[in-house]
Amino acid sequence: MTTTTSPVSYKKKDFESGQEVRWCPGCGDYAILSGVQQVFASLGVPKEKFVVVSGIGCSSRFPYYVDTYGFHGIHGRAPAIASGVKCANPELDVWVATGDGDALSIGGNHIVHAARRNVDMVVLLFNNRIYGLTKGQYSPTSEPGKKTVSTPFGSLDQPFNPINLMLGAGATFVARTVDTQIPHLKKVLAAAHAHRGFSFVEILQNCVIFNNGAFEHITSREIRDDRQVDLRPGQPLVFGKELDKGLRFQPTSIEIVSPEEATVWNPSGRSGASAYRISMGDERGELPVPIGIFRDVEAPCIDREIHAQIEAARARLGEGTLHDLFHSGDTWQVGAAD
Amino acid sequence: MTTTTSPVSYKKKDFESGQEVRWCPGCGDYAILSGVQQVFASLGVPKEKFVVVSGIGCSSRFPYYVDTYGFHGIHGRAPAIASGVKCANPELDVWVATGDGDALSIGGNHIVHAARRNVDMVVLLFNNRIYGLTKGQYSPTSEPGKKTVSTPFGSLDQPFNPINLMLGAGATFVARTVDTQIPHLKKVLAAAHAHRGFSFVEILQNCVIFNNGAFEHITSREIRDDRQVDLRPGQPLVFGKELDKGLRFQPTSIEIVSPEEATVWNPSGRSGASAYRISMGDERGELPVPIGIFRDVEAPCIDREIHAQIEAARARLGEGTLHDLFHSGDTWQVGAAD
Amino acid sequence: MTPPQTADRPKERLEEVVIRFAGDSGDGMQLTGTQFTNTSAVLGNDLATFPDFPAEIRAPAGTLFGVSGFQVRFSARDIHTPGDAPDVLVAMNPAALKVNLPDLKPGGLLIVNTGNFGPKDLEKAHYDSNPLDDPRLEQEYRLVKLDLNEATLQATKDSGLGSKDALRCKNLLALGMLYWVFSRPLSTTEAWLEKKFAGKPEVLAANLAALRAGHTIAENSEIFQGRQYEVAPAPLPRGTYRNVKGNDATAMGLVAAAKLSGLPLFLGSYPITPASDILHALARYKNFGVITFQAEDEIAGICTAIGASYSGALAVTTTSGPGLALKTEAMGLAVMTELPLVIVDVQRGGPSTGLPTKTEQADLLMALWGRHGECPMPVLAASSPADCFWAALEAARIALKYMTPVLLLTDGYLGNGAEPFRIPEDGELTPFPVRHWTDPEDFQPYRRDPETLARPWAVPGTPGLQHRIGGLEKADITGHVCYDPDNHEKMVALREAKVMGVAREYAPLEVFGEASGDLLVLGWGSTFGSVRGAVVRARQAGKKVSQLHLRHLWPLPPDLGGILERFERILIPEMNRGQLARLIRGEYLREVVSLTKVKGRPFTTAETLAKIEELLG
Amino acid sequence: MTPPQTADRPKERLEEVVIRFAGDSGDGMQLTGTQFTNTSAVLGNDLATFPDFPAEIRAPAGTLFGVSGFQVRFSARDIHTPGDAPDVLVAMNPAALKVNLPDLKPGGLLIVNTGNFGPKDLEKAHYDSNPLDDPRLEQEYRLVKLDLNEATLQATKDSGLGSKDALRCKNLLALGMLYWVFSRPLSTTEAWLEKKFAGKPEVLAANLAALRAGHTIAENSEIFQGRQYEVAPAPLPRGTYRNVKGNDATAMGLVAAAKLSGLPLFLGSYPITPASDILHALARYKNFGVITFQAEDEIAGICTAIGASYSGALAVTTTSGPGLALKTEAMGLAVMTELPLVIVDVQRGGPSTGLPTKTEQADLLMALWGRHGECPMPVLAASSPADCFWAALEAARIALKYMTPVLLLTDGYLGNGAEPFRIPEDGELTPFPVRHWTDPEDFQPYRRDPETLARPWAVPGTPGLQHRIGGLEKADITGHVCYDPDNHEKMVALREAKVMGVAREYAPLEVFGEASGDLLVLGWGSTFGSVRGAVVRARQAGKKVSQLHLRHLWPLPPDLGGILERFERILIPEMNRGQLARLIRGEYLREVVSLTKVKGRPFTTAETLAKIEELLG
Ligand SMILES: Cc1ncc(C[n+]2csc(CCOP(=O)(O)OP(=O)(O)O)c2C)c(N)n1
Ligand SMILES: Cc1ncc(C[n+]2csc(CCOP(=O)(O)OP(=O)(O)O)c2C)c(N)n1
Ligand code: SF4
Ligand code: SF4
Ligand SMILES: [Mg+2]
Ligand SMILES: [Mg+2]
Repeated sequence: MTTTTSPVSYKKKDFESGQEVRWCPGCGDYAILSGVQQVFASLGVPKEKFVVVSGIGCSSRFPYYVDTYGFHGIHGRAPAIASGVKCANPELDVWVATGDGDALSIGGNHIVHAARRNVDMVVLLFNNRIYGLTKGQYSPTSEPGKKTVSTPFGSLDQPFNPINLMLGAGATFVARTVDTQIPHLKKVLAAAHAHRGFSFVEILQNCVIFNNGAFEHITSREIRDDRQVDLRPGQPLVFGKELDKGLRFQPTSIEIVSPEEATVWNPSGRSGASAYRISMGDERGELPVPIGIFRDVEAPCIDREIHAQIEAARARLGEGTLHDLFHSGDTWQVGAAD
Repeated sequence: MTTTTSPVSYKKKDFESGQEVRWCPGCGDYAILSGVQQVFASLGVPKEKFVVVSGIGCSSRFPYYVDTYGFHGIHGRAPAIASGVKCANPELDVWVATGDGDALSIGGNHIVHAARRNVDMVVLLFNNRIYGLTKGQYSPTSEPGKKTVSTPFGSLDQPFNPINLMLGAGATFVARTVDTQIPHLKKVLAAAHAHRGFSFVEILQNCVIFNNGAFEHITSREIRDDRQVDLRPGQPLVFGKELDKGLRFQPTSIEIVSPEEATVWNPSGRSGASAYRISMGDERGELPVPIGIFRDVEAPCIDREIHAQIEAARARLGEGTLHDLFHSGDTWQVGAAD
Repeated sequence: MTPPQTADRPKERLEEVVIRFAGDSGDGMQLTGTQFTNTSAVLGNDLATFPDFPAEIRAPAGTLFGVSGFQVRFSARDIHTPGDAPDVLVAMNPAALKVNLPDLKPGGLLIVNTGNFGPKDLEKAHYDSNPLDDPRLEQEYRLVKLDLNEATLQATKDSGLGSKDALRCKNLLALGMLYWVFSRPLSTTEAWLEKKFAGKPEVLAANLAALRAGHTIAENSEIFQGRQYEVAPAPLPRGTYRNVKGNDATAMGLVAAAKLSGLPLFLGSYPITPASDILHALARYKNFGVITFQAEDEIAGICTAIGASYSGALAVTTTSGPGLALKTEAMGLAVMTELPLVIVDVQRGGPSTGLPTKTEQADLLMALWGRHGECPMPVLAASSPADCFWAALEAARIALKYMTPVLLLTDGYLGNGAEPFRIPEDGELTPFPVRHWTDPEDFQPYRRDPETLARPWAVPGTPGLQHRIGGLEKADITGHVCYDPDNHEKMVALREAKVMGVAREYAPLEVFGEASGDLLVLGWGSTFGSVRGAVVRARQAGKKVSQLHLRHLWPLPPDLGGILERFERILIPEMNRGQLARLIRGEYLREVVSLTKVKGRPFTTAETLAKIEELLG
Repeated sequence: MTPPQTADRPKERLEEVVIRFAGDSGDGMQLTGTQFTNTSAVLGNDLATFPDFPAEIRAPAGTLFGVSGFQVRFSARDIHTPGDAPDVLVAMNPAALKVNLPDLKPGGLLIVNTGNFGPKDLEKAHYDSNPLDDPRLEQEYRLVKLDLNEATLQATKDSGLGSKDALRCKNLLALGMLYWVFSRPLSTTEAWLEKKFAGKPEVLAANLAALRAGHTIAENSEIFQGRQYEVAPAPLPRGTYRNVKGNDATAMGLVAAAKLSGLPLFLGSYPITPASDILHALARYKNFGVITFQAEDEIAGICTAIGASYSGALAVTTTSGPGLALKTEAMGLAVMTELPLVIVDVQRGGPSTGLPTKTEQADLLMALWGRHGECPMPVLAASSPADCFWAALEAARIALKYMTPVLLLTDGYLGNGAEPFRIPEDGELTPFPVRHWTDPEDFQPYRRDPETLARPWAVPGTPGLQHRIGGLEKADITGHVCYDPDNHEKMVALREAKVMGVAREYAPLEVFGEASGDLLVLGWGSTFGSVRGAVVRARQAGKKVSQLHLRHLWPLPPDLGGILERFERILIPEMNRGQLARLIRGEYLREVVSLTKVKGRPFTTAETLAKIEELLG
């Protein structure tokens, strides 16, 4: 996403709204908030241009805490509200904060359509694999068998992989980062913002109350270097504490190889097929979990196109006036003509 | 999808409801109807076990014409209604008839969730890339720039690729066929039925009135052998009038090769990554369009699992009685004890 | 039209005529009717039209359910409906005859295309024998039998068109005949054909030939016994007129509101019959700066509109019953965030999918109360196709002035029907420029205008006004999230007071007829025309009956209660089971007589008149 | 509880006591309250409880918005509400004190945990100085100050638990104290702790130690001046009782209906506060054959239920306001397809997201009229937590008998509140076995039972009954798609007649008090208890006031009109802006006095009583 305004310099605290933050102590949302505020301050966008739109959920409280324009919408509809905000005024810098329930359960349709249309916005999916605000029901990203208040005998659903769902929907920018890895989060969000079009960022987020440690096996300090591979555009796919391992694409699989043999990551291939493949991982779960940038391709953004089409019509037909409006069909006179 | 009843033998006409068919003369829906009736007759399933559920659209009139149980629902909700039908009674043989607007526009969320949950049903997506019933607005599968009543200056949306969307959602069976290629259609539908779980079949369908010839470039008799490749499980990816060309998977691309060098198609890899790749095609549009079976993997079906979970609970706790219901918490007596 | 008993060369003058064109969906009846209408409009007749087409896109040819009809009434007087029963019926095939003949006035002119009366055609229309052979037909009607197919093929044989394509012109031939019968020029239709088929010279030639042949046949053959009619121009208020369909008028009203307010227009919508035409119409106004966003569903339709409203646009969402149901939750969000928004519901037959192509007025109570929580919203209704323009303009003006969603009710009958629209003259429309809030000095997003109770509209991009809104209860003034019990009660009351305040600016109600009397016929929406017709006739018969028609359904006009008191009885005709009647009873504790009709069809004047006569004895 | 002026050793007998526990969300106040309730229940008191927790999951410790409260009223009489003002307040920190002190009765017992009154705690509660230093506190209340933290650490020091974990037991210590004060045994709570912490011996030991220490401290120290109270068992109808929350009672009613009808229960639902607990409760009844389907949204929730109903299950969908709004369209489908379905709306504060954790009754008109087209449906309401059981059972019975969706209204106050529920005795519940249609002989899907007008329920899988249903208008008898105008009117009337017919079987209304008089207090839903309390007191004061409470909101009971006529005036208290009042006015043309409260909180008995007194002078 890009805006056409002149750079301004801000500090993180310029993006603090002063509202009392009401998440549970220890919630991953705090770190994400802080990361986003830092990123906002760094972008050189005048703060009045930011609009943060959300749905309903713990994560959807986000807009209240950022000193920008904000719209706390209704459950699941943030991508639609944001599409309206952006299409009406493409000069705005539109961000969506949403949860795994908000975005992928009730709001699943709006997010895939916003992606398909390539509405220029950044979507932050706070994925804690649980419904936080409504006190702990399983979500569309919860692991099968999960016992929750609504599934005391274990859930029977297969979860979505949000990355694959968004790739399947044609999202032009797809990435993943982690609440506790703030430098990575900031890097990914900056790239998402730099992308012109729909940018989807899944953020693995810990819910201390209802799903504590859901991502420990990927994100805990001790193991994360071995369990994560950062997809860095133009860089080889290497991982491990000593960056001593690499990934190489084979025709129908991915192998673990030495760093030298690793495939160089290209998120800009039109098809997104490699992104899909690496996101699916392998059947035995041996491959590390990818974070970073899965896909980043250029495509027309509907918000700009709408206005371009209007401008083209105006250029061709002239700005429509009330007179044109009324006289576009056959007319006739009653009484003396004027 | 499988049912546990004994085979019965039927003729196509056993599945004709006798209702006057109200599609436009020449509509592709007629051929699909006939194909489905033939398939139904061939499956050996007692006809009272079939339930055909639909939404709203020309295609969603489908249930009226098939002499089975039928439910013409509301716009976009057929997968949800069908999920209820099937989960309440897994013995039923549930089919969904839906259009590109019904399934992918208003109903997009329900279809991805039914796929994710792997509800055992066959979904027939009549993709004519247009809203037929409401007289010709563009749909989420219409090509960009399309001029329709609602987009007189050309549409600005990017379309969904339904196959990729369903792969991204985790559908366990994904296929494509064509209204005018009835033998292929029947083969694909039989496979979809044989698959235990959620089966998605995109059917390219011609709307003579509002989008005539939308698939000519893929399906017209003269060119179709060169423009289509049939994905046949366990068979090499060959195409062309003389089956003189093949496709081979490379690490990050697909090449046209000789038939001998062609990759053998395996739709049963867990990840679905090859299906995704071949569905995306290449950037220059040189690869033929795949039809046939993209994906076919086994996974637990929620409808059966629900009942298994209930049975397990009954086995463990005994069938709950009214007495159990009332006495599951602390109780106390008022007045003389009985 | 009651044709005189003797055939006479001089043209007979008629006050008004109702013609119904009926044929297969593929026979071009809608087009034929529209051409007749436009030609008559230019002659200065008052007009009203009503198309009635099947739910199927192209129902199989010749079937009963595939019959497509178009009724036009043109008059030398001021009229308000397309007429109850046609004077003239054009039946292109047996099915069209069967479906429409019961409506034709006794003695009416019946033009039948005998070319389509083969055994197969008769069978498809479930006729056991050829109805044309029944002598009663000729006794009861003025029957004109002609093989239009043959005549068309003859007329077009030099056009270069194949016979299948040439046959398509038979509707033009019928049209040409009627032009002669009713003394209308061919020029309007000729000009239209020339524009439409500019790139297809053979099609153009064939159509022109058929049109002219029809005229010639009528003039020269004896089929009409030389009887020709005239309908003089109507004494309409002076001005420039055009013909408009209700849905197009709604679209024009919205564009006019955008122009008058100085805001861009944003439509977020999802296609649904019979509302889609508003989307189609607005999509053509690109050079007026109109944004049309065809959303993934109705929820996204209204949510994108809410987003656009937040961004500062004049935001609109259009739909019909099932879609309105889906928008319910988001309408609550618009109420809570106090953003301007126009919601148009083109009502159709319900419940559920119901009768999707038919008309009804059964969404009124839903419009008033169909939202969770205390969620008030002004509700307006349009009363005729042309009035849709004014109603839409008014809805937008209220939304912008009071920072509130406004619901506008029209229906399928209004949306698809057409009538002349007097084009507002320069200066007749008062601009109401909207200025977004820009002053950061002590800005508070929920500090209200003391008069209108509207909150300031501060749009993203405005420096210094960053603020957050949403669906949770808002603290008075600051707009912060607030769970305080007293604040909630206060905000509920404030939102209510704001909406109720809209009524202060209504013009006084105008009763048609005396201000008191035996009976007041109270109506809303599309019943206007049939009620007016009935009241006029009852008054001519000396009854003390008046008419009052409501534009504003909520809040109700402050002077309504007083008017009701001045009548002995109140009759409320509605195309539902008595929804306005329920509202009036509850509001004024006043007994009313409810006349209901739920047939997917508008009231006829005769039906309303019969009830008036029954009540007044 | 008004404690006597002198301290006395013998236990004082009290009629009833209201205790409110208040602390941080993490302080375990809900648990403490529930334990006190259960213990009192077993003693045979009548009971009512009301929890009041913050919208936040774990609001930051010590903040005002993070205060969680639980009020329990236990009585030697028959009671109907958790009481207006508490006799006893337990405040675990300054924020809890600040939020709740205004409600405490003058002279009430105030127990404060001084261990949490450090400068930081005071600051978070926005106290400038320590309120405990204010001498008025001791003058106005019976103040008991104790450092519960310290006492808990002391009591648990041998448990083996670290001090952080041990401190968590301070609520048990408070509970132990109250058990002594109100002469309750520890055994119920001890048994519960033993079960709950079976696998965690250290936690168990600490909790038991804290509980017992509280009891000992109260007994041995002088903080309560040795004053101990007793509340005798209430003279409830004899039987076996259990304590139930309204939402759990709703779930039980639905399971009972499934058992009594012989059908499997299917719930399609999407979580939403305050309705989610019904989903949670039903999810636990797996061995009762209950299917719970957590759908992707509310629309899928109801649509899966409709599908399951088509398959032959007793289908249910549960939600709260915003979710009900989303279900609107599909409710129309259920009406058109005439399938049985129970829709439960646990109302909360609106509009929009509103006050999601607070209570309100503002969805009534939406329940009645909030659907497009003419779309009638029986609407019922529950009047107390235990009554949710009976109301749910009745809703299911009507749905199955009449083949219709039925809407059941409860609210957050009922859903979260609890009271004793008398367990129906064997034979008290009459089975109503449902048999699906199986006879293929001349089967017609829309041929109705002549008495109930219900259509046959033929479910997929039944040989020979293949048929198609859907949302388009149905032909009478055959159920084919039908656009015929007269058929539409007939079917609209039939659907209406079927629903109106439900009223025939209502039991006669029971007026509490005389059958005529100066004032009738007419209510619905959760206002029952506060109205009953007020009416009882007004009658004791000699007023001619009676109470009538409606279970059936649509169709209205046939004898209602007659009852209304027998009273001079009608007072309708509602937690909305007068929705039942509007219905009654419109239906009976009867002036009514509306008492409204929209604060997210139930009426107090005092508020209703004040209005009664105002009206009766
Ligand atoms: C229409 C509607 N349905 C349901 C709800 C209740 N609800 C609020 S948030 C939520 C899910 C929250 O989960 P998620 O989106 O993952 O956010 P989190 O709280 O985990 O951050 C639900 C079901 C609602 N507010 N509105
Ligand atoms: C809630 C609702 N919204 C809109 C409609 C109108 N509608 C009916 S079918 C349809 C789209 C049809 O397109 P598709 O699903 O592609 O089916 P097709 O007619 O092309 O077979 C629409 C918009 C409706 N019936 N209900
Ligand atoms: S419930 Fe979970 S997601 Fe919500 S604020 Fe608490 S820790 Fe965060
Ligand atoms: S409009 Fe198109 S899709 Fe619909 S019936 Fe006609 S040809 Fe078929
Ligand atoms: Mg979540
Ligand atoms: Mg389509």
